[in-house]
Amino acid sequence: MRWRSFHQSPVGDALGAPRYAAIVDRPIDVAALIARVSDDGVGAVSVFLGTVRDINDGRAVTGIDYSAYRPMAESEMMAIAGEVCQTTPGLRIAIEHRVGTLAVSEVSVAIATSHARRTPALDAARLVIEALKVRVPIWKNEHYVDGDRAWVDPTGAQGLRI
Amino acid sequence: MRWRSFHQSPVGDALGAPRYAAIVDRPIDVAALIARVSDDGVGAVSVFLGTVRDINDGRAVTGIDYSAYRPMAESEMMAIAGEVCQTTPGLRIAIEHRVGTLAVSEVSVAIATSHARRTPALDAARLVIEALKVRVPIWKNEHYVDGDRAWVDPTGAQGLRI
Amino acid sequence: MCYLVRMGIPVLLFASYADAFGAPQVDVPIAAPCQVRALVDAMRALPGGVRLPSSPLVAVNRTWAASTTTIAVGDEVALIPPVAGG
Amino acid sequence: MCYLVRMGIPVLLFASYADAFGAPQVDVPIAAPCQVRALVDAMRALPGGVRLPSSPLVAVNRTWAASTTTIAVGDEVALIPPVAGG
Repeated sequence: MRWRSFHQSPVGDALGAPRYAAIVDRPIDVAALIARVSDDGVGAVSVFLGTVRDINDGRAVTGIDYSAYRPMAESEMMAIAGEVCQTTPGLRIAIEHRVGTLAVSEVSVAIATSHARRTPALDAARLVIEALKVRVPIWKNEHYVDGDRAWVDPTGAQGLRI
Repeated sequence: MRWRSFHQSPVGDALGAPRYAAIVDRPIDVAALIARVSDDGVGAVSVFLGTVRDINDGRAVTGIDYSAYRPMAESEMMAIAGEVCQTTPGLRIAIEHRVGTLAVSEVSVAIATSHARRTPALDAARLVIEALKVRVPIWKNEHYVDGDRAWVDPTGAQGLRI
Repeated sequence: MCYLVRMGIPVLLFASYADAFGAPQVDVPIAAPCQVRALVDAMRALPGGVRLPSSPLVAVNRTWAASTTTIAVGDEVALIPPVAGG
Repeated sequence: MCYLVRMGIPVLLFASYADAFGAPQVDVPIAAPCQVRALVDAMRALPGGVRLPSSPLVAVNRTWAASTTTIAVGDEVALIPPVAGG
């Protein structure tokens, strides 16, 4: 039996980097998230939005139910923000992930990063979304046009045995 | 005498990729720009914002006057959008750059890119801002706390002889 | 008075795992302290447990755990299906 | 009636170059057609022209031009200071 191990980071580290992470059950306010990373010293803001698409793996999707192990999802997102903040001084990071039933084109996740310079801001947004997708306990149940529903398993190999 | 040459691209190419570029003299509406790249087939949106920072090269900045060679700036931004769209089918790109006097923390440029998948969207936003900074005819005149003003020359070597 | 004595380790279930076990939580008949791998093995004997993959992810106190992590009495334990956020 | 006969090539100026020449546009005393490099050399003789860098960027009809690009009568010509957008 093989087990995956995950790098653990101090959530309440001494760095004091401005960071925020939350699971929300209402539409994400992107402007408010951007405001969380704004500052007079900021010269670049990078925002990543994940949205529900109408087609996945060739099947027509009508919506997605997102669910989360909420307290762990929030602490993992804060940990990711903390780890990424430690890569470059001056980074600010804010993350919100929505749960509940989302329609096509609705925003499921929003990540806002900022820095005095553009490269750290751009790099940080990418690092956060890549980490979020592998280590934050959030799941999606896709609804298809034909009425079928399925849990999405990006790993392919680790899902339930039929 | 050395001359720089720039890759030219067809602005009105046959690709028909959804792209938009404009110089504006009012605050940039980021939500409206995001809406321009939204679509039911979109799974990822990347947004880059440039903002006026309070310190540049160690000097306290109170604001920046942005000016542009407007028709060429717009056609160059459209050309950049077209070239980046050609790197990956399905990309959508919208760009606005503001001109006029901006205060600290105001948004000077906004780039929104989208795609079914996150990596093309993230890559595209970075490609656009990097290209914009080297080939779109826009200038900034920084205002400093001490009352001084200066044209910003990122190239260092190509500015006016004193 | 009536005392409900919990005879095992409560384990939180989510998404496809909650579907497999038919509940958002199961009490696994094993005594704490024990290792994560022993808990998972005990879960395989429960109704629905045969559907678990060979190496399900486990969190203890909201932190990713290894197979050798020790579960103490009172720990919050969760079995984590493949994540799909974003 | 009065005709204003323009005796050269009008060149648009921006930012620091407009400051150097003291105007947003100058008429450069050279006849079209001519090459971009000849236009720039002619501009060095104008008031403020000595402040131009060794290889200023030039756009012809809103497109980046090379030193050997030919400027025709009626072309829109602009001298482009180091750009600083973003």
